[in-house]
Amino acid sequence: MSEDEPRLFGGNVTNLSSKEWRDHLRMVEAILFASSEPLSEATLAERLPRAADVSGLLRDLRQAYAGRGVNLVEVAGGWAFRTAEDLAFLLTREAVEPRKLSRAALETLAIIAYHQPVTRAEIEEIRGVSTSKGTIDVLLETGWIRLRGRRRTPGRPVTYGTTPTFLDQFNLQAIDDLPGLDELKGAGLLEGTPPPGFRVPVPSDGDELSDDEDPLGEDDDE
Amino acid sequence: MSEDEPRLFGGNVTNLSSKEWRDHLRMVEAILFASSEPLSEATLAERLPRAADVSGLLRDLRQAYAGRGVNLVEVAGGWAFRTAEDLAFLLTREAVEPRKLSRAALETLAIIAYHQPVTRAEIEEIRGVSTSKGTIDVLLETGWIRLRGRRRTPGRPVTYGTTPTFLDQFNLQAIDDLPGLDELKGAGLLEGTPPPGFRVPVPSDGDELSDDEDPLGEDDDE
Amino acid sequence: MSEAEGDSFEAPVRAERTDADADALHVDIRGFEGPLDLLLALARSQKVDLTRISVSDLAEQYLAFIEEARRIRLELAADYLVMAAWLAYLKSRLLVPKPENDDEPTGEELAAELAFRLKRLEAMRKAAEDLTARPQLGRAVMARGAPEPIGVKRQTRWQATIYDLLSAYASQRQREMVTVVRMRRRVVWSLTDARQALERMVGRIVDWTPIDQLLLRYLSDPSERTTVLASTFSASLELVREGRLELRQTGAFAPIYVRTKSGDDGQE
Repeated sequence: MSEDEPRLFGGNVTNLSSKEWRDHLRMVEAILFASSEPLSEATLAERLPRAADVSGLLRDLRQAYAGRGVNLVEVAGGWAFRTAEDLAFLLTREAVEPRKLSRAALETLAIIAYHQPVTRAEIEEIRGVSTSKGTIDVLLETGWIRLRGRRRTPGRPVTYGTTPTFLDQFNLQAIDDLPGLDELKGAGLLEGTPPPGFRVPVPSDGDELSDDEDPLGEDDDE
Repeated sequence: MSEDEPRLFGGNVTNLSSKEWRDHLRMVEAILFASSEPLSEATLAERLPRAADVSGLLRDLRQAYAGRGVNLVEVAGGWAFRTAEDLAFLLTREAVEPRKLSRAALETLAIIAYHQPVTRAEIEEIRGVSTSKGTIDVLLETGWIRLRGRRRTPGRPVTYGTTPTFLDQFNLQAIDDLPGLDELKGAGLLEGTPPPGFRVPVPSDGDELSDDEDPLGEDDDE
Repeated sequence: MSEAEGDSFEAPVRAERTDADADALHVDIRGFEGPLDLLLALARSQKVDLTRISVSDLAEQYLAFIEEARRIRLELAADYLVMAAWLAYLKSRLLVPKPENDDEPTGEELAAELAFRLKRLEAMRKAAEDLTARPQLGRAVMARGAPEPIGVKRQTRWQATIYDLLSAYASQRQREMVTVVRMRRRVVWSLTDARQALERMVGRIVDWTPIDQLLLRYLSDPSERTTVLASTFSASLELVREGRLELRQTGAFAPIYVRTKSGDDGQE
């Protein structure tokens, strides 16, 4: 590449001189640009040459795109290109009609997010009202929540949790990125009643079931 | 933007110093990124501040992305980001789908392994049921069996045998490593007293045709 | 209880106690999602931090609200009445000092629990707001509008283990073995068998006896009937030839009678 051509990436990017590094950067850029969904480092690693330093490449790429119209962001446990937040006003044409969720549905979503894994009975206890089946259905339809397993208690109720799509939608890197999570935890508000301290829940959207969850049966499609 | 931050775009981009130009570049970049279809200069102009020099911005942006993993290209109907052509291979993924052989296929495979060279009619005689062409096709697809030759009998039926890949798959050094009658009984796979004349053949998968086999013709691709 | 499903995110118009009509409760529970929601609205009207609300006052307000609703014959869902009963109980517990040896929670504990639940509900409402205020995908930030799909080259990897292979082979050869064994078990009465059976009886058949009656015990299985009869008949002919049995048949297909040859001393 001659000196006259534009330099690929910004000034303080490491290893700019290395052709291999540049090649790898191009590859990461191409793969991430092509996907509309976040890709994990592991997924990227699978598709890059074995020698590629994925973390380092991502760091460089993020820096190269910082301040640009499109940014490389860490979201939902992976990496994705997203338009810069300050340019949202330009993109109203691309904006999707926000899903109209009832207040009940949004509240239920928040409870599932912060208290997961959580059963319907627990949601109802928190809201102080019974949950119509439609609320959970609507949330399942958004793809933001999922059935996780079954609580190992009488009746073996289904437990709910959030999905990676939820993280992507709300621009969260991971579930412990939820706004105000630490304060809520500190205030003991994520603990069951009564007695407080009976369980110390930290929301977990991981696939591993918790100690008191069983896997869903084959026939669970509630 | 301080001098320490990475420069937004490559060296020979015009008007790099102008904040307004940079802002416009960011806008074009974001709009094109988010658009589901190529955008014409006219459409872009509509969505950009009135003062924006769309042609100049597009030229700069194209240059900035030249040589990168993603390029700004002019396609039918306007401008769009596209993966660099030389990186198209990154966007194909080989999905390996593990599949289990059907019971019928396994039985047929086992008979071919033990009784090779064996014709379809002979397989059917041993299995006591007819063997569909599909079963043989699936086995040929696995690469574990092959057409060996033709039996020197009326109708000149094709004879089947196993391949070296078969040995690899089942971790056998040689085909006669397949267990014989006593070993099958010892492993508890066969029970009871074998009737007179019952035997488990010692298989052989050599390339040399047996006395009653003819080589396959040129046109055999059954 | 319905949740006013289909409401947009905008909170429904709800009963509020304003300072202006502090004493004139505007009774309308349509906007509320259950008693806890109503309590939270009442608590907010105390205009103090939820941690410092007077649960006793709150209970009072709630009960007054319910009383008013009843007075104007407003239909109340059972939940509201259950909560009213519970709050009345709570009030009584708060007034009465805790008796000794009482396992029931104290009024203070009950009040604390109620306050906790109100705080938690409020916190979750705030969390829902915080969530929706985040820069959401498709609104504040956009993903690539024309993602370039990853072409998938599908490739099937066939799976089978040596165990699969051997058990498939063995079980099918096993069928062959079972078939053969079954044929052996299907009784084919040999001549020897028939002769032995007849010999056991010879000497005891004084009168003409139908041969099939003799063989009754061997004819329990209908599938064996033919072979038994055929073999027995052959064997009986042999014994006749040896002068140990007599056979008689009155006509074709008529019953065959057999008896020990008279005057025979049983010696060959």
